[in-house]
Amino acid sequence: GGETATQQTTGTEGAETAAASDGDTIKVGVLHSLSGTMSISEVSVKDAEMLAIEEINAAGGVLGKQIEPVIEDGASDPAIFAEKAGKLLQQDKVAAVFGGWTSASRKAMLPVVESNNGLLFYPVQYEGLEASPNIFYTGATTNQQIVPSVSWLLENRGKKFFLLGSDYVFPKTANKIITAQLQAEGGEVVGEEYTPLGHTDYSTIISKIKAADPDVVYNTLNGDSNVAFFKQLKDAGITSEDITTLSVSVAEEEIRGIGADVLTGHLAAWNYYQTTETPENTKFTEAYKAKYGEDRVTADPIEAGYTAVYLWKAAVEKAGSTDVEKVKEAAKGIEFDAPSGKVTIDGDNQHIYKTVRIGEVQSDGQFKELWNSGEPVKPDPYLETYEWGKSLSAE
Amino acid sequence: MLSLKNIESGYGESMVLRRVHLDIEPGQVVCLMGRNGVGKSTLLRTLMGVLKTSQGEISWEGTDISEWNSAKRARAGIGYVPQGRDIFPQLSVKENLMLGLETASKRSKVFPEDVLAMFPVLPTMYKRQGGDLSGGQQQQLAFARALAARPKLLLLDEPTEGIQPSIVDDIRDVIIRIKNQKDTAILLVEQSEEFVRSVADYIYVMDKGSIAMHGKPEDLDLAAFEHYLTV
Amino acid sequence: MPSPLLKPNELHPKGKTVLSVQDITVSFSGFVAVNGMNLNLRSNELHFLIGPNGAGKTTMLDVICGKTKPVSGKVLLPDGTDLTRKKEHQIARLGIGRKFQAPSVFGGLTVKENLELADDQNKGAFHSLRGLRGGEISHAMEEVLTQIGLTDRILVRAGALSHGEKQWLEIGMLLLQEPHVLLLDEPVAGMTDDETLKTGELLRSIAKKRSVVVVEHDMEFVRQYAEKVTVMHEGKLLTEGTMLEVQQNPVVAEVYLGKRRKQDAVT
Amino acid sequence: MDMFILQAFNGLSVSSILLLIALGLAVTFGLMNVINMAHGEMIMIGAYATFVTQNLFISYMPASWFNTYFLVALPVSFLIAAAVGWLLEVLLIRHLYGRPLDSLLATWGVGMILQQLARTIFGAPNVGVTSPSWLNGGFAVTDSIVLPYTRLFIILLVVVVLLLMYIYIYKTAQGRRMRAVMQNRNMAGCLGISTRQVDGLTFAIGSGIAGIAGCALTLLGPIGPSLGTYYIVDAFMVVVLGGVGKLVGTVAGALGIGVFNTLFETYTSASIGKVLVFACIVAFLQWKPRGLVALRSRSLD
Amino acid sequence: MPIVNKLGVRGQRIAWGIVLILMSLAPLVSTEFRLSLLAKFLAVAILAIGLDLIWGYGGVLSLGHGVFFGLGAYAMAMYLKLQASGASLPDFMVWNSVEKLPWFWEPFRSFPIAMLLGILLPALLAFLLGFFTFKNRIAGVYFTILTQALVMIVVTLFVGKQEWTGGTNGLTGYNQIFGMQLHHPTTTIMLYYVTLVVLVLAYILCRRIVRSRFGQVLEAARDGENRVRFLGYDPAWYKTLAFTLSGALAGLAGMLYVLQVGIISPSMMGIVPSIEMVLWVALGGRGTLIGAVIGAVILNAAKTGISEAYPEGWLFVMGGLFVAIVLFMPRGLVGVYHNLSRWWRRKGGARDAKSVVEAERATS
Ligand SMILES: Nc1ncnc2c1ncn2[C@@H]1O[C@H](COP(=O)(O)OP(=O)(O)OP(=O)(O)O)[C@@H](O)[C@H]1O
Ligand SMILES: Nc1ncnc2c1ncn2[C@@H]1O[C@H](COP(=O)(O)OP(=O)(O)OP(=O)(O)O)[C@@H](O)[C@H]1O
Ligand SMILES: NC(N)=O
Ligand SMILES: [Mg+2]
Ligand SMILES: [Mg+2]
Repeated sequence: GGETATQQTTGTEGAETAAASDGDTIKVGVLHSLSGTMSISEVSVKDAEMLAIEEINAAGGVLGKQIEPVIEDGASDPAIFAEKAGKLLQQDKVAAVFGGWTSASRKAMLPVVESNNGLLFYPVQYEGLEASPNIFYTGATTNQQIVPSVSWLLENRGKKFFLLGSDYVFPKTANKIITAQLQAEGGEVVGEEYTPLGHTDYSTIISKIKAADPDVVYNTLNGDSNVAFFKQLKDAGITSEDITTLSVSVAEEEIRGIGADVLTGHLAAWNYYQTTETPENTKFTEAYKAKYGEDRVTADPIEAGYTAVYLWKAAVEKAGSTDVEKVKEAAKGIEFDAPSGKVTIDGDNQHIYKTVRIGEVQSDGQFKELWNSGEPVKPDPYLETYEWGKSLSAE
Repeated sequence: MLSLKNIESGYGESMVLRRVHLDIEPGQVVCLMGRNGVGKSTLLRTLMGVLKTSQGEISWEGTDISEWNSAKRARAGIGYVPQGRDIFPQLSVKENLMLGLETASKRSKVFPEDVLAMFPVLPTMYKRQGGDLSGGQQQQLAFARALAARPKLLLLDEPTEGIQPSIVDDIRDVIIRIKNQKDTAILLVEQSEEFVRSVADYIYVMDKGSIAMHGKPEDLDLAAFEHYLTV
Repeated sequence: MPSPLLKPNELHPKGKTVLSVQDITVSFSGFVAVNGMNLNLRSNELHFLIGPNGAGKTTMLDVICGKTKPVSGKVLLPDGTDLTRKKEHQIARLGIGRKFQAPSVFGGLTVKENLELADDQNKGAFHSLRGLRGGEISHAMEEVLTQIGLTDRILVRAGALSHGEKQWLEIGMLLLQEPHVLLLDEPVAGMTDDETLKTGELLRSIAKKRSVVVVEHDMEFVRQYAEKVTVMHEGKLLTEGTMLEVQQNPVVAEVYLGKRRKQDAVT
Repeated sequence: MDMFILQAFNGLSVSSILLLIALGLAVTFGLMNVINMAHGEMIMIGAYATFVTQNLFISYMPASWFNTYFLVALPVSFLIAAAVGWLLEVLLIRHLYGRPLDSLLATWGVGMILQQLARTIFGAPNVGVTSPSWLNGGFAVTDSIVLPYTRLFIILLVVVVLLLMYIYIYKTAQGRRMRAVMQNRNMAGCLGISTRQVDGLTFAIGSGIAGIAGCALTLLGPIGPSLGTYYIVDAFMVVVLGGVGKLVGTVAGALGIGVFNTLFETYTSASIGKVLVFACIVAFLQWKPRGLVALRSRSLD
Repeated sequence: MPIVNKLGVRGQRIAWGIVLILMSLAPLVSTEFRLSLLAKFLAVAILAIGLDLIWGYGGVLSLGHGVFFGLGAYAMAMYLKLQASGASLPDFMVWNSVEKLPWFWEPFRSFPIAMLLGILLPALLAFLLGFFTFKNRIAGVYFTILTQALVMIVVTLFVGKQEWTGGTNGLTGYNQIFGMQLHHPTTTIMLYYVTLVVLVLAYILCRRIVRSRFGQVLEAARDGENRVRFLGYDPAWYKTLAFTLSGALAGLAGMLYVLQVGIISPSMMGIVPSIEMVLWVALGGRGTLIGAVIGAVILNAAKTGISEAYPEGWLFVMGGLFVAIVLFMPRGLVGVYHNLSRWWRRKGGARDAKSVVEAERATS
């Protein structure tokens, strides 16, 4: 079972700490897609989580115990995420699970985590409208990424928005929010298109964009489709000077796969870039590259995964126990100096305060920060603080 | 030229041929007779390498070829017209014929005129798909295809099956002509006694997977012969 | 060895028409395989259809049993049903049985199962759910098995039979089907002379109760058993009559029988 | 009018890509009857081969030569994919002729292994290939109509590959041998054709063409371990809709799907367009049960 | 194992009895988690039986069974979701600004109706698809591609119509059935038994069918569809019926699956899972019902086990497994069993062909 994997991992990756972990360890689950289409994104997050675990173990562990990660593969399939989450919680009795990427995987794990009263740390920006008592959300919710970026675009780039996204939950919800916000703030939607997951031909969409002549393409496409979209956008002769695109799912990892030359000048909204200037980030980036190779890059979800492990550690130590209720109680208001800057767990909804950043892709594939929110933004998954947001989540 | 010693072969676990001995001399027309299901076709398939021998030796011009695959045997000069014809259904008639030249000396690109002359319908159907031909047309096609490479030994499995009488006569003439030219030997499976007697130099009769009797047509014991061919 | 039962000049209809083929034309992407063919089949008749390779005999049978749809023409039953408008299984249920030129039995099923398929009288899908397979061998089946000489091979996979055995099995299946009209495409191809004789007798006895159309190239066989012979050539009716009459037709000799046969016939 | 020209071009362009990914399959599946579920992975191999070639150029060639890497990558991806295909045939497929459904099972397994192998060697994330600069930009028909050079290049590439394949399969002795072996392996052997050699070569060629497709796709789309999964269904659709076993059918299938896809997508959305295309395929097959260009056969079944 | 065969048909019955008893004792020895996994495998085995009916016996390869499975699963999930939502709208509908429950959701408030629809909807879809395609004589890969097209259509629609279906997230977030917690140990055990019983019933039903004349015609049509027509059968009806039943069983399997797993999403009805379903049958041994069951259970167990043991390299192992099975056991696990028992018989003295055939039938 999972034990074998654990021994392998601690044996190879954490050799120096292995001796100390005998007998007295705390198990945690690491559950990401290591195979299937989502592995493209999730493997790196897993790597970051493993790095954090290794660092913590090297520094003496949690409550004096070594962390013993149990790795499982969610195989890009929500049902498997549910199954493996159940296995980790029931069979391995892990103290917490770090995992998931797609909203589908999170939604699949949610009832399992709740009914087993476990803990899940979910590291990816998502569409909000959720706050499970058993989940900690370390990625951005909509008011920490989408909402501020739309405001910024309205101010700086223009009023006419073309909304392009993959045909699934996050983009659709995001675009609903954007539409409501644009209506309230004086913008205009000139086109809205969705493409099936894995779509690879954008010639028709690009023709439609050209015909609509927007100021901004707000891009919520999923990983792989981005490659096709941007390559073909460039081939069609459309540069960032002609039309601004702002993406919320294109980070440093994706840029490598698309090619920096194709993306130069295009925008993204995140809470973290590899170039974010904090001492913690310097340390994190160096450690990540040292462990996984100089050519690897860090990115927002990678950082969020890394941060999640440290937040859990802080909460456990404050609680003095891995008991879920105690950890949840202790977690409220915990602060941590993450690579992305200071983050704080919001006791109300178990999301975290994050700094919002808009960046522009440079020719080296890194981001130049154009704007940031100055201070961490309080998470508001239900957009209750926005007048126009009320209608979206109204029951 | 060809000599089978103690051959055993069959399909998977069921052995059809048992202890088969058979010899063919160059230029000779050897006929193989026997009731339905005694293993005549199986013997020809074994000879051609479509079926593996589980025991025994197939000696071809002094070499044991029992381990060779069909292609190698074909290149060594054995031609084959199977029962059921095995035309390539989606290849044109012309292409089917050209495939007969695979083993021809220096891969000649032209189909021999004299062979075509034996089957005058074929050139009129060059463009049609082999599989569309009528049964008899296919049989002629298969025959012509096998003759093209001028094999040293020709294995014919009921070549007159489904052929109109006038062409059966033509085929008989062809066999006799080949026989007279003396450079191609023929192993012929044929059910018509009359036909066999008109062409055979030597006759083998099979029963239950073995050779039951053999001899020159004129030497065969008629009573025994009839016995093995009646039901 | 002419059969004593054959009355050479008997061309007179033995019964009423059971099937009439009218002006059938078949074309395959431009190639006309059958060209305005007519054929009248009477009850209890052993009717031979001969002609050169590629004359369109098989295609003709294909039209009757519904495998090929003609461009024009009709195939009529006495009650006026036009078979060209029916599907294959409907035609079969109307009592037309067909044996193919290349043996076509169900290779994956045993001999017994093959026969059972033919034996079953109600062929509806729902009805078949009720019956169990692998039942006892029916009396009719036993009889047929003896006739086709496969009694001791009932549990053999039909795919493992020899060419000739498959021919027999297929004939056996047809017998069990008890059709009114039997269409046989070269039933004795690949049989020994003796087996051919046996088949001929079998056909003759079958024809006592129904009509049989046989396509054949074995002239000895035709001579022996034919009551009526229809000759096709290039998709058309060439001539019709007894074997003797047909043999003497110079065109038949020219395009079909060949010189030697012609000499045979004359002598 | 502009819109029409653009859509016509888009339709042609989508068709050319569909055709490119399907051509290899038209050989391994259409001709050889191997349900090759690893076809997508052969495309992936071609794409990675292009990536490696690019990197080798960056590392070992003068920078001014960089733009030629793509011309080298085309034959390289063909050869590498062909070599892998050949190996696959020799080690596995060879034992499965006449068992098409088993080949589905086995090649599915091979696909899994190849995907995971790519993940192990190149990492899970996508890798980037920079298009050569001579493919940047486009041919401006009018101000508003710019036909991207990459698209034009792919159309040209497809035409060339198709032509070569056509000549090889239908006009050469080797092609004739190949078709003979695929239709009746035993008989082909009895005529003196070395079936093993032909099998290996044919599968290698089919795989190699998939490799070329992979190379071309680096210009347009993602290059990652799951690359093949995006194209495999489309490739089968094209071959089957066109009519298995006929090269013209594959061309027709690609054109049909490509043009209709573009049309539907223009007037509805990408998702609905996709649904409509597949619905049309379902409806179309009802009408032509053997695909656009049916392989006629007289045989009973 | 071969010993069983030596015991003859009666011995085999006894052996199956023992297996069944062992299966019913599983809850005593297994952890809750493992038991629910096993139940999940048994649930999908029901689908495998149906798939084998149409593929193994009918020779019709469907790569679209994910859809039928999904329809059943969604039917059950809709019921559970409505139960969980009580008087209010299901949560995802709220997020998608749906104001009122769509009319086609209404029937799923009732458990019996939901259950009926979970079987009838996939059966109906299978019937319609089968009826037209088989009547039009679409066969072989053309049919297979058609089923793939069906998958693409249904999945794209389910993903796209997020406000009605939950989109990619699927339907999840329900914990109760009849007031019992789905994850409660007692519920797990009960669901396990329900699944086991349904599986056994499905098996018996299909066994009866393949041993009827219907099964015989179906098999004959697989070998020679046209030939069957000339015997007076209309193979289209036979195939349509088999396909319909197959779809119904897939729906049934989907319903039970949702109860075990607690989620259904479009990714479980897509192309890949549909292909995997075929692999179960192929592995177990196509054309033998028990093979389908064994294949489904073993392959799923292997997937779970191997991915737990080698989360990062399990695809190598699984892929290798497929290749090895095809190369070394062409007729699946059941084929291996037959070979072994034949070998055993030859060692233990010759038997007549009849008993061989009967023994093989008995295990099919
Ligand atoms: N593919 C096969 N698999 C298993 N057994 C077979 C196969 N083909 C033929 N047989 C068996 O081998 C035996 C010999 O068959 P073969 O075809 O050689 O007979 P034959 O003498 O040519 O008969 P015929 O005159 O009918 O053509 C038969 O009993 C047949 O049942
Ligand atoms: N599907 C088809 N496509 C094209 N041509 C065909 C097709 N079927 C038959 N033909 C042609 O039609 C003609 C008649 O064929 P048919 O099989 O009916 O002849 P036949 O009289 O049965 O000959 P044989 O005695 O050789 O069996 C032949 O020339 C044949 O090539
Ligand atoms: N949560 C997302 N990005 O799917
Ligand atoms: Mg024979
Ligand atoms: Mg004929």
